[in-house]
Amino acid sequence: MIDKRVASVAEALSGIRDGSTVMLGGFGDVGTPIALREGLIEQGARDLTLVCNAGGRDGSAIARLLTLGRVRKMISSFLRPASEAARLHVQGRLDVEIVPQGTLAERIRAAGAGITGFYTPTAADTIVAEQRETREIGGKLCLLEYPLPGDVALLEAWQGDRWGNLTYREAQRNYNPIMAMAAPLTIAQVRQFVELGDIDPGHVHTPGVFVRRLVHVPE
Amino acid sequence: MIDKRVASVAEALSGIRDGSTVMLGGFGDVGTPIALREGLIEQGARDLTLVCNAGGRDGSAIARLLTLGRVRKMISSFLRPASEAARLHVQGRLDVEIVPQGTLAERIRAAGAGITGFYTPTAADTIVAEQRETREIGGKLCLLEYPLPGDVALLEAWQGDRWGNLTYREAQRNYNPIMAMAAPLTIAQVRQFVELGDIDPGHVHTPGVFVRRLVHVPE
Amino acid sequence: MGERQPLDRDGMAARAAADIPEGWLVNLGIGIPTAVANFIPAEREVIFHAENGVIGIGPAPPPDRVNPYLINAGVQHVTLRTGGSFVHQADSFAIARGGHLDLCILGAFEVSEAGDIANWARSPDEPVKQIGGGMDLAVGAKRVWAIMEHITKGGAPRLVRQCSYPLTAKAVVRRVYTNLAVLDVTPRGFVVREIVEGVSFEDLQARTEAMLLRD
Amino acid sequence: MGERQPLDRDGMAARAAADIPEGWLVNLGIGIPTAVANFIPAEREVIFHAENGVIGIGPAPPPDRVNPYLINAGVQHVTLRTGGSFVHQADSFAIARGGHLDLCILGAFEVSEAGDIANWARSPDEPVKQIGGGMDLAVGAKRVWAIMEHITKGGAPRLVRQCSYPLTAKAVVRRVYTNLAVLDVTPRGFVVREIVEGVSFEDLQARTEAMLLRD
Repeated sequence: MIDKRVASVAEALSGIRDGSTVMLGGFGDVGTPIALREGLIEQGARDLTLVCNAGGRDGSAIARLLTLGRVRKMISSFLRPASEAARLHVQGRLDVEIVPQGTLAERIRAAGAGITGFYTPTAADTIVAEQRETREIGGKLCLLEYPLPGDVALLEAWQGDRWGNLTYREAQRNYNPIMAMAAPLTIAQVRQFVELGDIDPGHVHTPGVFVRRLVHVPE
Repeated sequence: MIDKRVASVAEALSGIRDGSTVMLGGFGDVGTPIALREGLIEQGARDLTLVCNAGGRDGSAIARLLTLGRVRKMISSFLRPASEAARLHVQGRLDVEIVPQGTLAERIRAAGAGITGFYTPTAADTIVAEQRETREIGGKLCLLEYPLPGDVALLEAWQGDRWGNLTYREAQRNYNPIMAMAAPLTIAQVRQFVELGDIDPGHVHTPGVFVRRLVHVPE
Repeated sequence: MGERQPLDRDGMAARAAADIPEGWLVNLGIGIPTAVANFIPAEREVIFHAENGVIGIGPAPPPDRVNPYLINAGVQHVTLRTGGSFVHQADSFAIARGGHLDLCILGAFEVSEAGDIANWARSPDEPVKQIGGGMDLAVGAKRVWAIMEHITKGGAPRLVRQCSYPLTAKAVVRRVYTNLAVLDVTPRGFVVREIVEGVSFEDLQARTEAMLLRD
Repeated sequence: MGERQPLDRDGMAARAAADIPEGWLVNLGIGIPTAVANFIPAEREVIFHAENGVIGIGPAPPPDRVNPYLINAGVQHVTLRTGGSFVHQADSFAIARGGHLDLCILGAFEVSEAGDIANWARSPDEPVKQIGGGMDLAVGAKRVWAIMEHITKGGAPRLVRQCSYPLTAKAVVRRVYTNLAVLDVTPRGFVVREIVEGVSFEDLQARTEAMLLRD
């Protein structure tokens, strides 16, 4: 019997290795795997590359991982100037790659979809494109972008069943469905464990085939 | 008040011009906009390019459009050798572009997503790639593919509301959600008209913003 | 009526809102653009999109009716209109990049007479970059409008021949709403469509680096 | 037991089915591969994927319980297992191309000792092409197995040094199930893992163009 449910956050995070690229779902505080991010502090992996929409507010688990020196690089669509990430970056202690938000989402999606590169007009006319390969397609200057895969993806979802099928509430989806597909070790914290079959097959947002482990974290 | 519902198939199809690229949803008979395809015969547009998964069985509306000389080109993942499309192609009376099925889906998706080109390992080592641009990425030979947009997309869905929000039943989804995004004039035949709000916001499969017209075609 | 000019932030938002017809799919940038939604009458169905995958954003909820799972791209609590829906981040930017937005309204530091927009950094050397989703929205929307003060607090013009700040996108802005005027970006440059009462064309030109054209 | 060899189509399907562990996500090509699902015991949870966006395909329904909206990629009516779900065509091929399939089993005309597979055309000049989804599946799955008769009806070998038919993909096949043997594709070439009773290694080599290696 397939059963991807595990009993604890620690078990869910076991085996994450130093040097991993860890994707963190969520936008603002919505769809953000708070318990898994906290657990990552305890889990101990270092030399991490974090992929997440934004740089992490002070007091957040991301900021604490940064302060603890556990993060080598952040890949995000923006950093708040008054954040730990920005301070460490300015001090030369953190590598930062800022990617336009839609390109960030598309690079994650490409990694999950086996697309090995794509062209986008986004940022092609800007300093983001400096020293990089561009190409005119249909009269538009386009920038070549590469997929962004993770080793691990940490998600938050609403419901989950033992096959790993997930649903999200409202804006909770954001990066979670595409990160689920972009890493071989996808771990979801869910608000509710439900029986297999409780989620209507037509309403599954992330098919369980993309998920390796689920842990129950009630509200 | 936004209301994309129209009263008849003829009204739904009005304004489709000669020379249009028309995308046809469906896989087998599932999710196939039978009434809209039939209506296209009556509607009269000619010199069409059809984009659809497969070549169309004898007796189908596609085969009849072909026989009537209304189709200039077909873009599909395969043609049955014993089909009208194959016969016309062998006679040199129909242009045919055969695209690997996943690449076909991805090209349609790229058109809807504003991606102006992508690389895929699919078919890169095959005769499909002859005389075409390839590139080695991460040690894999990859083929450059371009988006495939339509002028018109004809879909079948299960439920639809006045904003154009759609749901699909079971395998009815197939090409319909991606074609909905790939053409400026997307027309859906739906099995049920429902009130705005009857579809749970979390269960909408194709947001109405991709749909221009809906027509009710009961089972 | 001197007291009505120049427009305040709400005045600029209301002026832009008046030009949005029913049925449009619209993305509003953070800052003044977000306020545009407050000036669309409830009976005019305009569909607001947010980068985090919300389609059909309604007004802010009363404090006691907040849904913690429902925010906009500015991380503010919002409501969903009847008929709204949700998509994931890649589909949300497929909407933006794929030409599905009828309109995107962005704040700006500068707009050039060619429609270039600079709205994310004041220097290419800023160590901490805050790009966000503006570049995707600017290249992808069917039309881009900018809302901004006509001049900076220091008195420098923002409607310029060439942007001096790092670009967000080239040749995308179609219209600019400022506290003093409404201007269209045309192949000939900025055409003044409207000036607030009490300001003359010459006054406006004096506060604008680019050459202005009369309607 | 001469009557048990060579294997018939169901025998080949059953032999392959025996090697599929619980929990794998598997795509089955049309023809013999489709029959593999019939030989997975119901209690072993193997998740079958079809190109048209079905995840978790179950057995064929009885004729009076057909759901007309539920077919597989071979356009046959199927059922959905509890826990199954649906995705659209681009997401379905994201599963295939993106390395999410633990296994894809394809029929084949020829498999080369380097793992090349030819399964869609007998000549590059065929006027009507039937590519379908095989090329995407072959390059994307974590492992590809081929099921085919060991030789053609005319007696020609199908396990070859180099494919003579147009390729579906290069260097992707990991294992071949024929009516006579199970063979792994290794860096040294075909290694024979199993031969049906009554057939010797030499007999098998005589029906194989490529050089065979003993296990």
